[in-house]
Amino acid sequence: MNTILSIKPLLAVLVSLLVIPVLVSSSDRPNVRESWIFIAGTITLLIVLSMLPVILDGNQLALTLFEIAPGASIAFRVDGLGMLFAIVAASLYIVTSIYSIGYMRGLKEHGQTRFVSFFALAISATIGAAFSANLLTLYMFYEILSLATYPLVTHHQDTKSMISGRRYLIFILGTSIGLVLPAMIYCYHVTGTLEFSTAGIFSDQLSKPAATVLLLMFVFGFAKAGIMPFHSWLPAAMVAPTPVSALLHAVAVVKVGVFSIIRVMTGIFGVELLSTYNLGVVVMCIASFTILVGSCIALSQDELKRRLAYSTISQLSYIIFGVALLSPQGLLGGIIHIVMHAFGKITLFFCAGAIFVATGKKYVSQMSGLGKKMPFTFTAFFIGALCVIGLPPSGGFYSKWNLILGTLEAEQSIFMLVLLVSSFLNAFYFLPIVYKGFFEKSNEEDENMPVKIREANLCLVIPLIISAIISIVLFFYPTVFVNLIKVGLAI
Amino acid sequence: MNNYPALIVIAPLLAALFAGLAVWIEDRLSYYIAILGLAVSSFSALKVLIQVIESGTIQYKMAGWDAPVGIEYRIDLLNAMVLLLISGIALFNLIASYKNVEQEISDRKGSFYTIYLLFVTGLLGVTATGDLFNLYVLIEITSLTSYAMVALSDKDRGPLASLNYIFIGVIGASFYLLGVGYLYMKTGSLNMMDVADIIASQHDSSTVLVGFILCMIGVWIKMALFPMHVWLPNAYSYSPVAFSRVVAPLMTKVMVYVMIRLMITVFGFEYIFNTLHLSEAVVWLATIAVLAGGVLALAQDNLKKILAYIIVCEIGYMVGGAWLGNQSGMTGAILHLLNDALMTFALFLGLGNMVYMLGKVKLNNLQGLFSRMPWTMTGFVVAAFSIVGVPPTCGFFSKWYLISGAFEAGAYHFAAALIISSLICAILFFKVFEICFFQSSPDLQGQGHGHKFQVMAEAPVSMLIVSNLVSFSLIVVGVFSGTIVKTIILPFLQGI
Amino acid sequence: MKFFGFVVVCLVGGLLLYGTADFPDWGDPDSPASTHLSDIYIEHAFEQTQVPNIVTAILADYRGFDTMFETAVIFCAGLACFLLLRDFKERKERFYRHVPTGVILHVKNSKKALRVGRDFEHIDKDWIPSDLIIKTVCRILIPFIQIYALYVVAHGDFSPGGGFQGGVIFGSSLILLAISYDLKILVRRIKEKVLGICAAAGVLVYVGIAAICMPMGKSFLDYSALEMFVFDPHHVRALGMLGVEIGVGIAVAAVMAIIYINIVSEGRHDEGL
Amino acid sequence: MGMTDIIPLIVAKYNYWLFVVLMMIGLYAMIAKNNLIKKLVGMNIFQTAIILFYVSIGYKSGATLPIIQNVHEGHGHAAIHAADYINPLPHVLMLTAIVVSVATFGVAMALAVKIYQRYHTLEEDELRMRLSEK
Repeated sequence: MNTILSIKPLLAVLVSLLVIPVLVSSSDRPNVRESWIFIAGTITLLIVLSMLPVILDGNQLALTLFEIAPGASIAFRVDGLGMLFAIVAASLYIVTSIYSIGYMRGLKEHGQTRFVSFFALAISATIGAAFSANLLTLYMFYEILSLATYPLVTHHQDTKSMISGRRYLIFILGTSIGLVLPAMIYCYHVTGTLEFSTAGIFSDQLSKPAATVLLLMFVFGFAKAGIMPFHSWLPAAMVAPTPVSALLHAVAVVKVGVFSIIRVMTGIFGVELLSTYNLGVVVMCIASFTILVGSCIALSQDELKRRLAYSTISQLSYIIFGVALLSPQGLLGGIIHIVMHAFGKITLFFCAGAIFVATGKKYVSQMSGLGKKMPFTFTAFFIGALCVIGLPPSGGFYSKWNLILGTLEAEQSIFMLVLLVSSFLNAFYFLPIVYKGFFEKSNEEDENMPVKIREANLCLVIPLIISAIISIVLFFYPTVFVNLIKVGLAI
Repeated sequence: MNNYPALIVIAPLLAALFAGLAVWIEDRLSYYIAILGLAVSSFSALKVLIQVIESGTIQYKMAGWDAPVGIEYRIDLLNAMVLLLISGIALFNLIASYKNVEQEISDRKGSFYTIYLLFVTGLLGVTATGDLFNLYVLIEITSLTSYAMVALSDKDRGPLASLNYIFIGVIGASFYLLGVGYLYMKTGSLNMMDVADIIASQHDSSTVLVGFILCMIGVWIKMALFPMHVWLPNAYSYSPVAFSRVVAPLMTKVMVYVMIRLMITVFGFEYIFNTLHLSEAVVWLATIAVLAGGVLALAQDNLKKILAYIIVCEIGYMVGGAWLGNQSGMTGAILHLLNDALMTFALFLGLGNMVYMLGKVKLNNLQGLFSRMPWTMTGFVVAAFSIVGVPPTCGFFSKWYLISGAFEAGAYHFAAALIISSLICAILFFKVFEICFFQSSPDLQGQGHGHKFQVMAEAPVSMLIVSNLVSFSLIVVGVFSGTIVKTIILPFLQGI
Repeated sequence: MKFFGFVVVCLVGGLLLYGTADFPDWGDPDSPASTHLSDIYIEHAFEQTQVPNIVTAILADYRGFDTMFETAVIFCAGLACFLLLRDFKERKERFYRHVPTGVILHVKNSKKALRVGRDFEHIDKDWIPSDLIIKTVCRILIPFIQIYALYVVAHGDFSPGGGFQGGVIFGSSLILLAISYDLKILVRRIKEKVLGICAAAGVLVYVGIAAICMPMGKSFLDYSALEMFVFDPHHVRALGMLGVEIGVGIAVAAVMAIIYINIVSEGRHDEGL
Repeated sequence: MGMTDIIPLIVAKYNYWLFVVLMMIGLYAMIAKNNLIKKLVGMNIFQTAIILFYVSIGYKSGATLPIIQNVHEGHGHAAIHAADYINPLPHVLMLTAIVVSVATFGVAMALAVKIYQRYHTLEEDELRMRLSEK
């Protein structure tokens, strides 16, 4: 494995950062502005993809920017795991930017320049988190992401969004400053380094109780991952415009949280230390709890976006669950679920948004009969649902299959039950919507309405079709991502 | 002969006197004289810093007399850095202040600039000097000028706040003077290095102990360490904004510098940490200061007061860090001295812009500020995040060192206080931001569209450029804090 | 507050007393304070500076840098008083006295001061008839006091005295003028502008003399750099000190007057003690 | 400790004790008095105590004031004995301190005048009442 000095990771981060002044300066020409977003997104994706072959060959790209203290620097390092995450984020950024153009214009939202600027900043931070070489850098981008998404979450600037924004900040900032920061500095204090390495940074400085406390501080501290009881910001943040919910709260923000936990478990503690102290089980219990409770709550939600939010909470814990299995299959299944869930969930959010723009309906109970009027949207919804539930022919099946194999491999077959039960629950809260859409007759009052309901505009429909198609493609060709994980974790 | 060390202090003094003459001849000239004086001072400070980094400590003998007999300037890495900080901030503030001064004290501009320059002279002199008594005289110059300034702005409360400030300030300075007297009693000298050499053999003397305690209490009163902080919030919030922008970031920081200087150069770590065993108590005091400052800030409804209490809280950081008794803690304290000066300056620059445009800065005056003054708020937000400690702004990195110093010393309560205060600051600033972001100001609403179409009313460009430049420097200093530590702070700490 | 004050005072007193336990005896000629630097000054000051008054030598030369800032403090105080109190608004209420009869005219709300002829004089609100004896004695005394002030400044090298003392004496002569006559006389004799310029210029003399040494190739305040400006190079330090003392004297006298005038008239410069 | 020990102790230290007492009086007045002018007086006493302390340090028994005598006859330092003159340094320092305290006092008086102009009282409790009324 070679480490190659490269400026590309920095460029990938900078592109969407540097486009912000351009966006601001072209705020009165929406078309110019939006084409810049698109260009920035494409360039980011191209830069990310250009690094792919090198990474697949088992190399790493690295760049140290600033050394803050010995062993703690602001540095980038691209490995398989980071690459996987960056590809997901960058490709979905493009899709979402198209979608958000349609959505924001469709609803004539105010402050669009502010919206796209912070959106770009958030993407920049997400890519930065993906390419972080150490915990300090990761923490930095994590915090930037938290703050950059605040104006997105509270975009409507009304009382409701203020309250949600407050909750968002309290949970996200409170946990990261209150738990992660001391834990991180303690790690640094003990070991003198924060570099991620597959062997972990601790040799034998940590006793089991200390390691447990530290691990829990990290797991709960990265509250973006939505581990209960620090999950309630996520449903609250659904007041945001749907593209924000879609990209940030189904993909970027929450996945950064999960990604951070994965990094800490595999790069800071190391699989070996965790299995020696048997800490995987602890995390698994926490994750299982979140999986089951999240799914149950999702069942009872009538507002579509909230149902999706709770579904996200439980699906995120699948990823952590998989990593906590500490077996190769489990790790593979968990991490690849980042990809599968991202595409599946973003399809679902896109559909929710498209339905809202086209019909103004937010609640599941109102959606009877819509499927006939919006066939593309509801078909895509169906595919997205399959992907999240984990049924073939969608990418979700691949990850869940590996997770189940992982439980067997790690000899934790009791936990297999959790996965199965939860998958049933997933099916229960998604499939009825599809059923309603296609097979139930719409309510009387709707028929009386003079406005004819049809598909939303193209800017909304194309992205959701694309992401739905990718969800299916991933079932047949997950190889790239699998290889990236294998390269990244040396399994 | 290399006269730059003297020039750092003398240039603003000369400028002050010429500005004092200009008051009677042509009032407008005083501003340009002030700019010139501070520019020369900043340039000299930069020169000196480069020299010190390259070739080590500079000694400058005033009047040509050798050290213990005469007064010397002893400029090492620490005070070279602080000198540049002071003169730079003073210069930038002067540039930003032109309009504020025109608005607030247009009839007495010349006198204002004169006092301003004298104040800066005092700060620079305190920092540069290697003589204990000279330090006292210069502290008095800074105090006297700030008394005058505090009384100037607010007609109702200003004079009383200032008078109380005088009482407390005099007690503080007198304690310091007494402490120096006690030391003089046992050493017969006033030069810091000389005193340090002599008391090295008198560590068990009760006089030295009392002298030490008196000096520390004096300096703590002057820097407003809780519970000796009562004068600060009033004093800082009633002075004209052009002045509070320089007094708030610098005055307390210079006093922290004096404390560190006394601890390191005069008394020595050996005496403070191994002979006295006071450090635990002081770290507890600092912990309480950090928490109390934050909690008191929460109770305020005026932005100026909020910022003033945040200063009280930040002082706890530095005192605690310096007294942890390990290298990380001291590094953190020194780095935070630099960072906090910049952060506070950036915050007060934003505040100055708001005061200029709004007049009052009670919290409910700030409605809709994000749409009215987006550039000001950009700078302000960055500075606020720096106070909270969000990387990559500089506030995070000094906090980093402070917390790891606290872990090293086993002072977990101090680490906890730092983290809690970060959270409190986050709450504080988001309280402000929520008002600025969600509420629309009643008088500036557009045509029936509510907050969505508010008129932009930004501060003048000169102020905006400075405030955004300083805020940007927070990030630059943040990412280069490793370099600063490596080239300035660590060599300084290892040199002693 | 009283109890709190008592506790604080006792604590501080206790601390200070504890510190005295280790003091050398009062007047002990062998105490560190009386031997370390003190001996150097006493033994070498005259030889090095040609000034027999060691206090002056230290004040204006060895520690001349302190003294410079001390003068700046004075200047600062004067400026602060001016800045805080000076009020350029004219008072609308005026009093005039008909000198031959002693009748007092009270004018309310007049925009401009009336022009007064020979028979009328402009007086203060709390006017008391000035005593002829006091006026006369002061008129005779004031010039002598001022000459004495100059002597104290000039003779500071040889006897107790110097710029501060001389300046204070000079300033008090001005105050005496204001007390014995009234404030307006003083303000009319010496314009505010003159006082202001003197205060700044006095300090400037000090700093200027000190600063000239730098381009002459010596360090700041090193009077020996001034050799080429004086007739008597042997006494160059003494002359340098005299120069700065004069500066100090000017500044102190002017600031004394500024503070006095502003405080007694509450900044209006019209009436007061 | 017998009587014989105490008297020399008093003789040796009474100046310093006196300064402490004076300082305590001044400090108490500054903290506890209600009238601002009284506080200012307390401040002056406080500062004077410090001056007393410094000047006490400078005293040397059997020595005179530090002006070299007979300079014109005896040139050179051979004629000068350090023991003959008291320590000049504290006097210099106190000249500075006096000036500083006078300057501070001047500014404080100016403030008191301003406060009186505004509120027609210098009693602190009344001032506080007036301020809280607003």
